[in-house]
This record gives sequence, C-alpha cells and structure tokens, in this order.
Amino acid sequence: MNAGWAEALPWTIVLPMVGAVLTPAVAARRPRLAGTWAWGVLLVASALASGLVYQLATTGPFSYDVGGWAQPYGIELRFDHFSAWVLPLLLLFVVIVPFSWRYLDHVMPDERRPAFYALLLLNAGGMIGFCVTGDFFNLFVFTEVVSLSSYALVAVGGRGLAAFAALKYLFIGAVSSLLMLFATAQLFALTGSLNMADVAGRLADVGGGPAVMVAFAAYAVSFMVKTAMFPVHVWLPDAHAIAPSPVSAVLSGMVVKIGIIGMLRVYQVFFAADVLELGAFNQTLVWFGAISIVMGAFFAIFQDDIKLMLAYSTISNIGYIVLGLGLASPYAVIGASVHVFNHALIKATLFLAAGAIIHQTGLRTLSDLRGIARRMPQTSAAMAVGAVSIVGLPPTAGFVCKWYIALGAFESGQAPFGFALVFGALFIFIYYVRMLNAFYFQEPVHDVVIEANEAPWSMRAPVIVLATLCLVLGVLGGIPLSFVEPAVLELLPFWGN
Amino acid sequence: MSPSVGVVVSWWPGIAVALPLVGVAVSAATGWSERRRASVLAGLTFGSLLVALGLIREVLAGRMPEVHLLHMTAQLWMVLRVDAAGALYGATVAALGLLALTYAFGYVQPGPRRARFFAFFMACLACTLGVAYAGNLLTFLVFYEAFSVLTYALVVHEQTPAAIAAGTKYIAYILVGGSLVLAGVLLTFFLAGDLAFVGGGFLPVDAPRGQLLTAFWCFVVGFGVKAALVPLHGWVPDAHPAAPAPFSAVLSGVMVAAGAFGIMRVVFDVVGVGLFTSLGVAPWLTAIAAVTILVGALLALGQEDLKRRLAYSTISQMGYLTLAVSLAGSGVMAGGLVHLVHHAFMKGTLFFCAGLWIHVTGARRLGELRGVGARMPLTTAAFTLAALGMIGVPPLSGFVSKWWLGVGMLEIGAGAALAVLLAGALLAAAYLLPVVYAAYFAPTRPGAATGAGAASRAGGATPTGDPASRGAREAPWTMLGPTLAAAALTLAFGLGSHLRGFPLQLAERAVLAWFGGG
Amino acid sequence: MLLFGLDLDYVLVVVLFCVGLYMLVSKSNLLKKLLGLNVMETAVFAFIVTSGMIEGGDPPILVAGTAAPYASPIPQAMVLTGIVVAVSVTAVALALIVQIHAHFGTIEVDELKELP
Amino acid sequence: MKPWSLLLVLLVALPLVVGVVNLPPHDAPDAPIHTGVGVRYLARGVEETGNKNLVTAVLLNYRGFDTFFEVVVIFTALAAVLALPRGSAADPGGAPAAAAKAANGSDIVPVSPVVSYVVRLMAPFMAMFALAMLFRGHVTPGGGFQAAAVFAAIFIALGLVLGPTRVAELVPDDWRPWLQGAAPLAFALIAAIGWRLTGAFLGFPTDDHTAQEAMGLFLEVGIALGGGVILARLFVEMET
Repeated sequence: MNAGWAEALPWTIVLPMVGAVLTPAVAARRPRLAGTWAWGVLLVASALASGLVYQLATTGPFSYDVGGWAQPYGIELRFDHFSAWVLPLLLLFVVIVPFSWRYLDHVMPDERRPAFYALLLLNAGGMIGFCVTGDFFNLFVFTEVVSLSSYALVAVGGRGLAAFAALKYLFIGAVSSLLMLFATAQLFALTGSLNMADVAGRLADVGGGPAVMVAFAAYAVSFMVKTAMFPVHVWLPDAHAIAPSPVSAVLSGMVVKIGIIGMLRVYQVFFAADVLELGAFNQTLVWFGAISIVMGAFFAIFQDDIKLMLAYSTISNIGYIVLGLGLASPYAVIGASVHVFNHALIKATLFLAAGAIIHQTGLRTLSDLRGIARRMPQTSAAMAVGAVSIVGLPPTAGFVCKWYIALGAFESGQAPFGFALVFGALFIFIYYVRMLNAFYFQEPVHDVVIEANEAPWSMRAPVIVLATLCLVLGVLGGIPLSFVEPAVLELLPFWGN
Repeated sequence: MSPSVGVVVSWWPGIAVALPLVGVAVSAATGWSERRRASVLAGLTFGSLLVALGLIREVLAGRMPEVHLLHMTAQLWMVLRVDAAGALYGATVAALGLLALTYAFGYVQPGPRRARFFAFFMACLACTLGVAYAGNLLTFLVFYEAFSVLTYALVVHEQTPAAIAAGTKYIAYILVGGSLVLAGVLLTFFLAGDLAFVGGGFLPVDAPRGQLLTAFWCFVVGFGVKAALVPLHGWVPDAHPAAPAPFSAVLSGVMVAAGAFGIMRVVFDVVGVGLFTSLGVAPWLTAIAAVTILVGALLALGQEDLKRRLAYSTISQMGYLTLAVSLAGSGVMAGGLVHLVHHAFMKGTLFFCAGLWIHVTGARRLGELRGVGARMPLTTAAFTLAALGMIGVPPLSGFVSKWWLGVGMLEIGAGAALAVLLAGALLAAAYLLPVVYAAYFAPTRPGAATGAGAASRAGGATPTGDPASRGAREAPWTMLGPTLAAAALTLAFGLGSHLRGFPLQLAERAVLAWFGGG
Repeated sequence: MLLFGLDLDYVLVVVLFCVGLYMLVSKSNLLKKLLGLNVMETAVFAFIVTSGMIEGGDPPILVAGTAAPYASPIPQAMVLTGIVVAVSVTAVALALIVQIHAHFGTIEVDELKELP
Repeated sequence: MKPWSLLLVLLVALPLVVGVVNLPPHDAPDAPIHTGVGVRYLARGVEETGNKNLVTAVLLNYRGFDTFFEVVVIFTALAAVLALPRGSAADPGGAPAAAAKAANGSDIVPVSPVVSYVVRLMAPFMAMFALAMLFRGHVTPGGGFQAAAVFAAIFIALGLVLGPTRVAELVPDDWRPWLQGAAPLAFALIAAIGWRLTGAFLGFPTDDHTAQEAMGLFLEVGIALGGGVILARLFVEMET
C-alpha cells in the first residue's frame, strides 16, 4: 500500500517529538549537549523530509494510513504540495538552532537548556504534523503542541514582562484553539467523520446551511488569530519582540504560518464540498489583508526597538499572504503560497541578524545602535539583504512573490489591490531605510557600539547562510513557484465560486 | 526592427556589467595599497569602456549581442541585449564613469568612507551599464532600482545633516518613482504577457484604453522622477550639491538621464510610436517637457550655489530629451538621443570644474568665484567650453544636438517646441555665462575665494590650496585630467559629429529601429 | 431537550462558553481570567460529549449488562484528549502567572499595565 | 471596559447559537454522528481491537496517533514549566516581589494532623484504585489517563502534607528524565513494534489478541506512569 519514502511520513513527525522527550535524558550530565542533540535530530528529520519531498516530486501527493486502518476510520496523513512546506521549515530550524547555542549564554542558565531545546523540537514536530495531517481532530492536537511550546518559548528568556506577553499570547491563542475545536466538533456533529477528505464528501451530501457556515467561520477566525491578521494581531508584537531572537525567528517566520496552512486545508475541504458561497469571504480576506499590510507598516514606522519593528513587519507580510489567498486567482495564490516560505526565510534572516547585534551590544533600539555597521559589517550586510528582500526589490526572494500576488490582483480584475500592494511595499521600505540609515550612515552614540565586535561564528554563519539564501531564492525563484503550482491549480477549480 | 539586425549570443554585454562589479569586491578588499586599488579599479572601468566601444562596433556591423543572465521564473527572466540606443548610452556611461572615477581618486579624502565610496560607485556604474544594455523591462527595472537605491549611499557620503536630509528626500522620491515603474511593469506584463523590448512596441493595441493609459503614466511619472520632470524634480537640486563632485557629474550626466532613457525605452520599445500617437498622450508629455525646460532654466537663474545652479540646468536639459520623445519624429529623436550623450560630457565637465573650485579654493557660491579664472586658467577654460556647448554655440557638441532637434522640429512642423528650444538655449546662456563672467572678469575681492566660511562649507573636500596664495594653482592632474578630457570630448563630438561610430550615427540607427525604416 | 424549538442543551453550552469568555475578557485578575478560559474549555467539552449522546443509550462499553443503542465513542475519546490539552494549557498559564507574581508582586492586569 | 466585554461576548454568542441550533438533534439515532464512522467502531471494535471499552479502542487503536501527541502535549507543558525562569530562587525580582513573598511566608497554614493522617492512610487505597482503573481500562471506564490523574493526586496530596521536596525525592534523579517521558516513549516503542509486526506505523496485529492486549497494556502503563510523574512534577516545580 505504502511505498518508498511514504513509510517515513509518520516517523518524520515522531522523530523530533521523541528527540524532545529524550533531550533531558541525553543532556542530564552536560546541559550544553542539548543544543547539539537537537541539531542532530533536526538534521535527520530534514533528511527524512527531503525523502518525502522527493517522493512527492516523483509520484505526486501520497497518503499514509496510521495503524493500517482504512480511511476514514483511522488517521490519515497526507503529503501534498502544501505539506512540502515541512522541508524548508526543518531546514530553517537546522540553521536557527546553531545560532541559539551561543545566543543562550546571555539568556538562560545552562540547566534550563535541555527544556528549551525540547520545546524547540516539539514546536518543529508539531508544525510538521500540522502540515501533513489529513484529520481535523489531529490538526487540533498538533496545533496545541505548536501553540503550547510557542507560549513557553516566548517567556523563556525574560522575567515578568516576558511572562506577561506570553500569557497574553496564551489567552488569545487558547481561545482561538477552542474555536478550532468547536468547529471540529461542529463538523463532526454534521458529518460524523473527522477525516478531511471524508468530511468534504459527506458535507456535499449535507449541503450548506448556517451550521456549516458557522463551522467555516470558526475555523477562519481561529486561523486568522493564529496568523495575526490586523484586527486580531494584538498578541503578536510583544510576544515576538520579547522572545529570544532565535525564538522570534521561529515564531514570526514559521509559527504564524500554521494559520495560513490551516486556512488552505480548510479551503481544500470546503471547496471540494462546494457548499458555501465563498466569494464574499474571499473579499473580506482581501480587505483585511490590505489593511494588515498598511497598518503593520504604519505601526512599524514608529518603533524604535528593532525587534518590535520586525514583529510589526510580520503583520504586514501576513497581510500580503492573506491578500494573495483572498484574490483567489492562480498567480496570486501561487505567490502567496511561496511567500509563506520566503517570508519565513527573510524574517529569520532579519531576526537572527538583529539577535546577533543585540547579543554583541546588549542594545536594541535604533537610536542606540547608530553606526553599528562599521563594527559588525557582516551582520549588518545580512540585515541589509534581509531588508531589501522583505521590501521586495528585485531580484531578491521577496520580489518574486510580490510580483505574482500583484499580477494576480490584475488577473482577478482587482487592480487597485495590485497598486496597494506595490505601494504597501514602499511604506514598508520607509522603516527599513530608517534602520539601514541608523546602522550605516549615522555616527555611533554608544561606547558599546564603538567597541562592539562581530558575533562568534556559530551565530554569524547562520545569518550569512540565510542572507545568501534570500538572494539565491530570488534568482532561482521559479523552483518553489513551479512546485506549488500543481497544488494551487488543483485547488482553484473550486476557488471563489 | 530593421531586418539587417541579427541577434548573436555574446558574453560581452555581461562582461561590461561584470567588470565594475569585480571592482566592488576590490574596493572592499583590505590590505591593498591605495595606489594598487586605484589602478585596478581604473583598469576594470577602462576594460568596461573598451567592451562598450567594442559593442558599438558590433552594433554598427548590424549585430545585436545578447546574453541571458538568469531565469528566475517562467515569467521573470533577465537578458542583456545591445541595440544602437543601448550601445550609445552604455558607452557614455562607461566613458563618463572612467573619467569620474579617475577624478574621484583625487577628490575623495582618505578615511573609512573612501572604500565605501568606491564600492558603491563601482556598483552604481555596473547597474547603470545594466540599464543601458537591458533587453527587457524586468532587467531594466532590476538594474534601475538597484542603482537608484545604491545612489543613496553616495548622496549621503559626507554624512553631514544636510547630506542626510538630501538623501532622505532623494530616497523618498526615487522609491515612489520606482514603485510606479514596478506597477507599470506589472501592468505591462498583465496586458502583453511579455516584457522583451521590441522596436515599435509590444503592448497590444486592442487592450483596454484605460489600462494602457494607466501603464503609460505609471512609467512616465515613475521615470519622470528620475528624469527630473518638473513637478517631480524636488530631489535634484538637493542631492547634487550634497554628493561629492565626481558623483554629481555621473548623477547628472548619466543617472538622471537613465530616467529619460527609460521614457524612451517605454515609448519606443514598449508602447511603440503608433500606439503612443493614437493614445493621445503626446501633447501632454510635450507640455510637461516644455514646462520642465523653462521652469528648470528659470529656477537655475536664481541659484547662488554653483552646484545647485548646475543641478537646475540638468533639469532643464533633461526636458529636451522628453520633448524629443514626445514629438515622436525621427529627426527630433535622433537629436534627443545625441543630446543625451553630449549633455553627459558637458554636464560632467561643468560638475568636475565646480568640484575643482571647491577642492582648491573652497568656493561653492557664485560670489566666491571672482577671479578664479586667473588662478585656475585650465579649469576655467574647460568650464567655459562646456558652458558654451550647453548654450549651443557652434561647433561644440551642444550645438550639434540642438541643431538636430531644431531641424527635426521644423520637419514635423512643431513651431512651438522650437520656440521652447530657443528660449531654453537663451536661458542657458543667462544662467551659465554669469559664472564665466565671474570667474574671468569680475573684480576680485581680497580673500573672497578663500574665506574661512567657504572652506568649512566644503565639508569632506578640504581645500588643499594655501589660502594666502594669490598665484595660479591648478588641482592635481588626476582631477584636472578627466576634466580636460571631458571638455575635449565636448569639442570632439561637435567637430566630428558626422564621423562613423560617433553618437550621431548610432542615434540614427536607433531611430531607424524605432520608427521602422523611416 | 427542546425549548421553543431550540436544542436547549446546545444553547446552554453556548451560554456557558460565553460566561467563560466574559470572565476572560472582563476580569482583571489573571487567575480569574484563567478560570474563565477553563470554563470555556469545559463548555466546548460539554458540547462535544452532548453531541455524541443518543436517546436511551448506554456507554460504549460492550460488556454484559449494556445494550444498544450505544453513545458514540469518538466524542468521548476526543474530550479525553481535549481535557489533557486543557490541563497542559492551564499548567503553563499557572507557571506564567507564578512568574508574573514573583516579578511584579501582583496578578491584576490593571496594576500590571501601570507598572512599566 | 465592561460594556465592551459584554458586547464582544454577545457578538461571539450570536453566531455560536446560530451554529449549534442548526445542528442535527443530538439525541436522535439517525444523527450523522451515529451513522458516521462510529458505526464501524461499534460493530467491529471489539473484534478488531480486543477492547470491550470502545472509548479505549478509539483512543489507543483507531486514533492512537492523536493520543500519542496528546501525551506529547503534557510533556510540552512540563518542558514549558522547566524552561521558564525560576520565579523566586534565581532572582528575587525586585522589591514588590520580595514584599509579596514575605507576606506569603507568614500566612502558610500549618497542616492539620487530621488531614495529614487521613491522607497518609488513604494513599495506598487510592493507589490501588488507580491500578484497578489502569488494568481494567479495556473493559470498564478508566484507563491510563485516569490512573495518571489519580497517581498525581496521591503525589500532590502527599506533597501538601509532607512537603513537596520529600515527594520529589520519591523519584530518583537518574530515573526522572525517563519516567517523565514514559508515555511518548512507550508510544514510540509500540509504534515501532507495530510497524515491525503489521507494516503500519502504530499498527496492532488484529488477529493476535494476546499481542494486542499486551501492547495496549504497555501503552496504558506508560501513560499512567508518565502522566502521573509529569502532573506531580508540574505541582512540585510550581511550588518550589
């Protein structure tokens, strides 16, 4: 039944989890071993994920029936083109973890490291599971693994304020998870099944109606909270800014994306069932996306704290993705799907570079960090590359996605949103220009900055690798695009009816 | 496109762009002596110039060298393809770049920022060459945005509050412009499904008029910011005085011109003459160009700061290019394209001279230039030559281009445009001749040219001259040489305008491709 | 149970949910907020369990003494999982509250907002 | 503040009510929930899984994958609590915290001898009850989670009476990392064994009831041990 790399599918999820469980035992004597252990586990998991992507590329989407139970009676794992996100996700983790080895020196005592790396591994495993599961309740369980580890990761570095930010995140996140559970229960009551494909089939028999619509809306609101779109973004900036930088990179780059992936999953089901008129909903997404772009950029401009600025910039970029999804034209959705990854890459670059600077100087505001570029040229250059990418100047990774989303706006006959996107990028550039200006063209005001040194290699190398990738993925931007294209085209016949 | 032109695969355009990029790495290399670094940079740029000249030869031989740089996606790919207009502009960029680079070796003071200056300078040069040789809109956009953003570092080079303010203004204008261009490119792709330049245009004639107009105005306004069309020119007079003189020369000579070059590309290679005329936008563009010429010149009259005055002059002169494009006549366009080249060297000379004056005497303002002609005769002579050229005195290059512009206008019966052209020339005389007068004939006030205030205003370029010295004292040859060379080119392009391989011949070729053999 | 044609059990579940939500958003004390969250969780669990019930049914344990119809086993398994998740979330929240209390000496949001 | 909260609550309530009242009536035997996948569980659950308690069958067999990550979630909670900065020990955290601590220190109520005695007396009986739930979970209500909860309750009750440190000493340091990970590790092991035996991850050999029951029991024990230790440790960590 299952052939080749498909066998590795459940193990790819389980491996980081078991790795996390074993971390305290492995690092019982030497807590610093935990970092290396986590890295090793992630490397092996990435190797498995590469196998899965290889299988996907050769034979197309495939399923795995956990426990050998035929569908819809057991839990189905399904690896399609949207699930392929697990590979870049793991690779980003592989780059981010070495960064945290030295970064944690200033953040936490050694004895807490095993727990920290366990949380990172759990987070990674949870996201992998989230991306590949084909079962609604299983989706909820993985959401909780990801969310719970994220709440904790926000608070590990700081004391009171961090705990407060994490708690705020926890309350809002828990309510959104409850909405998700509610929606799952609603669908179960309507169809008597939890398997996504099966639910889609049974929903088509049930037909539309208010209950179906409420279930869909509960999912949508839940995922929008998770992805921090504008009206429900309040939890994000503090949480992402106060977390240790490697964690910020994980949260801002990847964890918020589970909202997007979840939205795509729910779309797949509801489009296949074809029971709801989703045009109006898409239009709502478009508007909220556009507002997110502008408001995120607007708030970012007034921030002095670089990490807070980057956190607001995430809201803007999520806006791009949501706008692309809502536009519901092939180009826009392809662009949005790829931006899910490209934004993760760019944001990881920026947060890690910012983290390296904070680690070396202990300062985190633009006004304090003036002139840092002359003392930390490589990190600053990486930051500049990241800034240019996230604004979307050609030929960087950010450009390709925005090109496709804007083209999609024209394609779907909503040209004003195309222009809004282009000028939103401009708005975003304003605050990155502020940052680069401070780093490169202003005289240092702080002695710490004048005497700062480049970060150690274990931190510099990840930053440089990521910055290089930002450029490479602009130049080779066609590869991810052509990869998601079949999935999007499969989704689109039902799109925006 | 005339049938005699054949596309050939050739790496040379890529090499022309890559050589200065190597220079970026060289500038950043530590542990090299200044002399060694300078000679390598100059060698690279010279190599680039040789390649650019070689490409002119290729184009004249009826070939169109082309190299594909990269395919990002099925839609987005970058290609360099050299046609007559591109070859002409590219050679101009390389030549003026080499002169400015040599000049900069003497002008830019040693210090931590020197390496940064050369790195960004070389990068800008590479990207501007890329703009010249771009074979499709995306390539054009990539290089155009890249050098626009990189220029910021050179504008704020001095890091004085004024420079930072000018830089902020610059980047704000340029980014808005760049975004409009991007929107235009997007819309073009949406309408045409392709981006490659084709002589005669490739936008579908039957596309909705509203969308065509939107695309067109996105391009014109977007490039117009760079080309300093009048309501959009705000950054020009601030950025030029703030930038170091060699970069001001390049900025005015070829980078502002890149905006005008972009408008040419859009009108002739994207929209096409036929569609351009039928859209009915030509009269509007003519009006904007005319306003630019006159307002730019009038504002130049009021400027005390010499570099500001020259910056306004650039605004006015760029108006001629837009005017030529808007009239869409083959003769006028040939004149416009030639003027792009001629203006580059004339304005280059003027900025070089202004820089020399600042460097030697600290004089930035008109009043401080009294008597400088006697102390720096060669510099002042070069300035005079270029100023006369700018006004259009025969047999200098400025005369040639204006003659062709004027004759072309008469051909198509654009009398009003001719009047604007002549008025612009008169105004040019009015704003440039007083400088010459001040330098040669105005009575010298003791200490005026070497006042302490003037010296401090010079910022990064500290006067090397002894304030007490009253005798002749020219700048070092690294700076004087390029100045004189640029001035000599002004003369040579005027005298030899009809020679093979000179700008006029290439311009006629380019026009042939755009107007379809007419 | 039906009331005015509405399924009263379900409506009561929503009422419970909203009571919890009101506690969560209106209370200033972090512990009370957490209790509100727990009430909401309970409401959702009640909803799930209710949905699996059947008229006159027995628990789905197929031993002597029970007979069809049986209540659906899936909602009960789901709720068991849900409870474990809720316990975990509560534990983390409590740990954070302890942290906040140790650092600021208060767990009232009103006072926390005025602190820094 | 309060009126806005009320408005928000009403805004949420309205769609939820609309959603639930439009569901099929829940008690009806023909509701989708009773005609969906549950039918097969009721019809063939006992024969396929060997569990007479079908909730356990769903939990461990049909949807064992959910339960696997459910135990991972509790482990996550423990990792989270362990990763958080120690509230008091490492850093007093400024004057207000110190003041609050002093205030707390003085109001600790001494444990009544009656309570202490009853707790210590009851502990073995509670443990027996937990064991019964654990080992009879496949035929009666109960199972690993329930047992874990009772085990943890014993720990916590004893902790209140004897002091958390003495309870913490019950688990040796070397065992602790393995015990608190017992549940996920048991699942991973069973998943691997199932993979080996049936070719499917977390598969149970449907034709071999002895193996099925052994594997199920192993999982239950793992859940009970791991869950109990984690719940107790959460209490200890927050107490100290």
